[in-house]
Amino acid sequence: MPKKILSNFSVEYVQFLNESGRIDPLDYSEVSSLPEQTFKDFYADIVMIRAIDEKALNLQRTGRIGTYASIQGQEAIQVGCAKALQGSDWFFPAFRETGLSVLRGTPIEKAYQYWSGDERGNVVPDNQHDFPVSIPVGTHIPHAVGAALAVKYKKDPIAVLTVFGDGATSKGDFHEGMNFAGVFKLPVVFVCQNNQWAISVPLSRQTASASLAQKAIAYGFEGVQVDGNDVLAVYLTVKAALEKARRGEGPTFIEGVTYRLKDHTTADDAGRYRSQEEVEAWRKKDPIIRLKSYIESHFNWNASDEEALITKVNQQITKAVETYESKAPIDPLSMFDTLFEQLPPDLLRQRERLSKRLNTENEAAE
Amino acid sequence: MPKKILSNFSVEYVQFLNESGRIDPLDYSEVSSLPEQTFKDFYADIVMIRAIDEKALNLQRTGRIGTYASIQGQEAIQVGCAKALQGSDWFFPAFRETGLSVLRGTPIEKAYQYWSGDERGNVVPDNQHDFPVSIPVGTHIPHAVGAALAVKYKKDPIAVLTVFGDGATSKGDFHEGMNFAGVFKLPVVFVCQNNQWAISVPLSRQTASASLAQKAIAYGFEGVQVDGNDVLAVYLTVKAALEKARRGEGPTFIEGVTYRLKDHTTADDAGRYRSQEEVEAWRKKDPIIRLKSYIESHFNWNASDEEALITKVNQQITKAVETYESKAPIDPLSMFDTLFEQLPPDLLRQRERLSKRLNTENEAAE
Amino acid sequence: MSQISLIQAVNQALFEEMARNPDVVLLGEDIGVDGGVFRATDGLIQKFGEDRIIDTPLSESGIVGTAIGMAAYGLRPVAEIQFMGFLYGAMEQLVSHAARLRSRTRGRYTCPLVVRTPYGGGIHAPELHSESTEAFFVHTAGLKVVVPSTPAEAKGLLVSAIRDPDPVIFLEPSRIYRAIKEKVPEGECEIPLGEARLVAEGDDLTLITWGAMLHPTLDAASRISEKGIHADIIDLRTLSPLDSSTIIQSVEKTGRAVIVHEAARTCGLGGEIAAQICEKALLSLEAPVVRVTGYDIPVPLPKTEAWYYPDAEQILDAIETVVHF
Amino acid sequence: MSQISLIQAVNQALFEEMARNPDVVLLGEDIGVDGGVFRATDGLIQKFGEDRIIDTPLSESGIVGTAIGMAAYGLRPVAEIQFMGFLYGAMEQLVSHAARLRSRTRGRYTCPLVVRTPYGGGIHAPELHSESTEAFFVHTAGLKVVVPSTPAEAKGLLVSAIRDPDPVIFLEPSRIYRAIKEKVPEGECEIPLGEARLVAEGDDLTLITWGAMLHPTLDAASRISEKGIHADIIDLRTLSPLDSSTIIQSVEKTGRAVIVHEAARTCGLGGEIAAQICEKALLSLEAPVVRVTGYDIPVPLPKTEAWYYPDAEQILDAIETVVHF
Ligand SMILES: Cc1ncc(C[n+]2csc(CCOP(=O)(O)OP(=O)(O)O)c2C)c(N)n1
Ligand SMILES: Cc1ncc(C[n+]2csc(CCOP(=O)(O)OP(=O)(O)O)c2C)c(N)n1
Ligand SMILES: [Mg+2]
Ligand SMILES: [Mg+2]
Repeated sequence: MPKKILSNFSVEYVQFLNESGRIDPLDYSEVSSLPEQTFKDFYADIVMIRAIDEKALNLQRTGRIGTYASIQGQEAIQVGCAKALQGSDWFFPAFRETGLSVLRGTPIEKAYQYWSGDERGNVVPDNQHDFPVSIPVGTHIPHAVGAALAVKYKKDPIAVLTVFGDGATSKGDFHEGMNFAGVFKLPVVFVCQNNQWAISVPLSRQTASASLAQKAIAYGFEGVQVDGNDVLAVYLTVKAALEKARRGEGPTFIEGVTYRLKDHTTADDAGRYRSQEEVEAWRKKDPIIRLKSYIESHFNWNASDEEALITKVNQQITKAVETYESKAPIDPLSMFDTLFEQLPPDLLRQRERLSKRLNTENEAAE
Repeated sequence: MPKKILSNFSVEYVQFLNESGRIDPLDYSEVSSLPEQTFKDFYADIVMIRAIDEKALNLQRTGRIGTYASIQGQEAIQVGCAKALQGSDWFFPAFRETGLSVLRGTPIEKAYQYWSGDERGNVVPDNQHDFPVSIPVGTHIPHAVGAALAVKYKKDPIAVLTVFGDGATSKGDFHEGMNFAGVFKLPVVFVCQNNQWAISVPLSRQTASASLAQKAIAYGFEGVQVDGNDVLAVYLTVKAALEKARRGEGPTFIEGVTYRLKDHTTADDAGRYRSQEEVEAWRKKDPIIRLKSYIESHFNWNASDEEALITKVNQQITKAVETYESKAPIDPLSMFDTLFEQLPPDLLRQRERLSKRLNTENEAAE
Repeated sequence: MSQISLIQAVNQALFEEMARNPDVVLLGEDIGVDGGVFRATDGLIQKFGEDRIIDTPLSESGIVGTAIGMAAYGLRPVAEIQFMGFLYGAMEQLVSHAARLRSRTRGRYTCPLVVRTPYGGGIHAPELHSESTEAFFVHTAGLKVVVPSTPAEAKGLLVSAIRDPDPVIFLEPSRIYRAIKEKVPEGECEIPLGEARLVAEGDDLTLITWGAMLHPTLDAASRISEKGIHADIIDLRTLSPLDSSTIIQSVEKTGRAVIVHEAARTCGLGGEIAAQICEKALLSLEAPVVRVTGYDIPVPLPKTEAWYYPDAEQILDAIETVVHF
Repeated sequence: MSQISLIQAVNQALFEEMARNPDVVLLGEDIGVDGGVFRATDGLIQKFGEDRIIDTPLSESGIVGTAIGMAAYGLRPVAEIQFMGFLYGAMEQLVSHAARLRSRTRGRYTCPLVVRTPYGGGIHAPELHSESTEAFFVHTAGLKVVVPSTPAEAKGLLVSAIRDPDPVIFLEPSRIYRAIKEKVPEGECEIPLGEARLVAEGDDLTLITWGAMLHPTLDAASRISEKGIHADIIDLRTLSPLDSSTIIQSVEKTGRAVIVHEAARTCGLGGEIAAQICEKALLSLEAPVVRVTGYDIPVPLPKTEAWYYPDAEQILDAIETVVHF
């Protein structure tokens, strides 16, 4: 057939810090220009969000919070994104971004409160421009795109970042959002935490494409794959993409290759659908191990540094748990109070009815 | 940054018969092995569906059918697909495939009946495995994919073809359908009639991607662009894709580059949003002109051949219009009859109510 | 103050609100140079430019989802969905997000979004261009649902919808886009959401309806009034939140009610209204509440669609039934 | 015949129908090796293989749209949507296609499809895992809607749903997936769709409910019976088509009715039922029909969700109200 090549595309892969905690070659200017403290901060953040997660799993086991989605194994993406973002940027998470949200400013106790099934955990501080957890997979992506459209319209000097999983790339809203971003050349960065699984569905059942990054080709903008367990690759790639967005040069799609080390949520049993060997292989690629090894060998990070860090982190978390547990129980009546700016008459009557029900049951309880 | 190339992709373009009706070079085996009669059949079909369309526009203007979507300019894709399909294959159209449907076996009068607003026009003959017109853009794509899944499950020796417009590629269902087809490696061929416009929205507002064909990269299967006004390119590419599908080698996405020469529908006024120059430029690429020029120069197609063809076509259409216009009016009561296999009691009562209403109005009319 | 049609009133409301507030931004399919398939946005792109009149890809979930993000960021997006039958593609965005953003975040984020869409049948259009599934949205807590019935109503209600701090589904009865012309004030003319309109007063029965169905209802009412039977006629205008008290007060007075809507009967809004009447005004009722509605089948294609909708004749029948019960 | 739970009954129905008919094919997220997040499909992939138990991408519209194509081609697909809150993404496929394929083609194509989904709250799950928006589907002409209330009911109704020649939305009350065990016949046990079940008989009032709400209703009924008040208890089982005649006959006998559902009140199915009672049995009514329902707000998160749903206490209150009217 008389075929001619219409266009060529290539998809790139970025990795600085490999599985052994080494950077080869060693002279990337982006890395060498980073101060020692940055590495240590990255490490401290990774350790902290791992610990927040461990504590959440513990709170769940002991019945003090509800169903919880662990982030273990995916800390590098979350720290890399958090560090790359500026405070004035907007962030739209899925539901497995607890670490990222905390690093953005959400108090740890709020995170626990949310996972305990208390709406108050969804209220981010006023100066933090982050959306709450979005449960229906992929459906928050157009929100980020819409915010980016508003940013462009208002000519605000910021960018928007949204994070989602590999499963989300199958949803229509991923497609419609990505497409809008391309058409309107919006200041938005899409970060996919490709952790290989959507509950029990492996990536191979999610898509036949060799990478998720290549999906950006469909939308006419750049897609890049990074080692999602390499905090440097994530940080530098996301940072560059955010800067590009702020310069008005349009969207970027970043696939971070990573792995969910724990069950999907505490309601799941990953042993039903994946092998222990697979998990073990990925444990070796743990983002903590390689970053620790790097700072040990480059910056003399030692056992007492580690201990000091752990102590500090534990204190913070202990305090957060105390704060969380000392919160007054949520007032059931408040379920009515933010439906609309003004509650219409019929709803006021329904609220009244609940109020009576609460009084009766309180009296009965006394 | 330490980037390495993860993968490379290229998208191909196929054209045999160019705008001047020439094939350069002349010795493609696919073309030279086609008998003369095939070219003449292609031409006869193109001429016929153009005439069917002209008549439809005329019927609409004279109030004998309702809103109608013209296919003019897009005949080559429709003939190419129709000829490539086998009778046992299944076909899922959008709404601008009147020509293709007729070539598949739908009586011309049925097409007019459908566009007159009569559900009976949606009933394809029993041995024709075609879905009816699908109005919500892009939403029929998963149906084709589902049929292909069933084909694969039943190991039937057939393939499925679905056709849609450039606008449809923006819909979530396009994405979800394409993705399923890739994941399950289904025997389905996606043909996009890229006619440059979705009502008043130009392609550049529909997507930022340089071609629609490249969207297939997102789903891990082949996408190819063809000159949609070159019936040979369409026919040979679609045929190869259908054969590949029947061999169990999975889906193909084919973008046919073409142009809608008329208004979006008879309810539209394209003069509001596109220039006469643009239309004129595309008129020169009309699929009829180039195919006629080819058979004139290669097979001595002459004025009397042309006249004989036109006469035959006109006779067919005249007969179809007569048949269409002689149909008894549709019975309003029948609107109830195929909701379910068995109408439940409440609906029987509603049907009874309509029946009374009809009787009363009939009496009043007498 | 000239006589204008409903579609012109919509256009005027959009124009004035855009001129008043730079945060009002429109998005949808074909709303730009084409001015919308019904011309609701005619001339607006020339006036406000393509940053504020945004032609989008063919992507209903994308349109509504994007509008949610815009609204949360601080804009006042007005999205056009080309026909109500294509709103189903945006259902998840509406139900799971637009309706919940405020309550999900306890007021931290809000969603001052309007989704406009032509609705209802009678325009001889293809399938899915004649839907009236307002009940889906009325049943969705957190959404407001508004349906105008005349040009002046359309303008006043759309202005209020755009200024409303919460998401509003604004359903425009396409059948009467051009059927009626009336004088519509230029400038300020907000009609508060949540308040029904008593179109006519009478002691013998209550007619409750909205949108295009108001007109055959008025027809039937005027014909029955020749027999000395006079109706309160309530044009709901806002379907959610429902102005129950206007309905109940009227039925307490008249003792009889007929509800008219073109939507399918089962689980339509008429059922809710009848239920509320029977809950709150049972002792006043002198006859069963009668619903005149579309059938529980998809709206048929143009050749037979006229048989699907209630007309004045059927409304008259219903009136006779409740009056002579 | 052993005692099994509702989820086991679902599993058994799927198993038996798959064994009986090779055209029955399941698709959905995590239904394969994982056996479904509630284990509805546990063990099926081992028995029937991955050609018949199809784990799909995360794609609700894709799942339903694909199932429609499979059904039209001649299979009997049973799609699982992981939670009802994710069915909204498939709304367009359901409303615009599944419900209409038969009527659109005047019977040339049919859509014998079942969409199963866990529904309702009370399982302490995250947002959108507790929806009960059955009214959306009841309002959609062309769909059947079925809700079982016990294990045996679940099995018999699911078998019928799979054998039904038309699309069925099969809503499984997740709260009672494991709460009740009962003896369920192995093998044939079809329960016809469209017929309500009279669970108990009494002359004093009619209690109408379905799904998980049957159980607090039974509770309330047994408590009130101690006061000598006895109720007809109707478990609707099929919400669409509605078995109106069973409802009306009962209310004609008792003169009083309480409807219980956990869905939001406005435009819920309770409104339709109350309206029908008032239309068809007004003269028998000795008290207003009372609806005990969820509120018109999104279902709250686990900490307060218990306050959202009707419980036996509230049903009792409603019974007292109608009985002592
Ligand atoms: C629209 C939708 N469908 C189904 C679910 C149920 N569900 C919750 S998480 C999940 C898998 C998500 O996979 P992925 O996007 O890869 O994110 P991950 O859990 O791996 O972080 C599913 C199916 C949901 N929440 N939303
Ligand atoms: C989901 C949906 N949204 C909007 C419409 C209204 N509409 C009908 S055709 C059309 C444009 C379709 O463009 P394209 O897919 O390129 O097909 P073409 O008309 O060019 O053949 C639109 C917006 C529709 N039918 N369905
Ligand atoms: Mg994942
Ligand atoms: Mg087009």
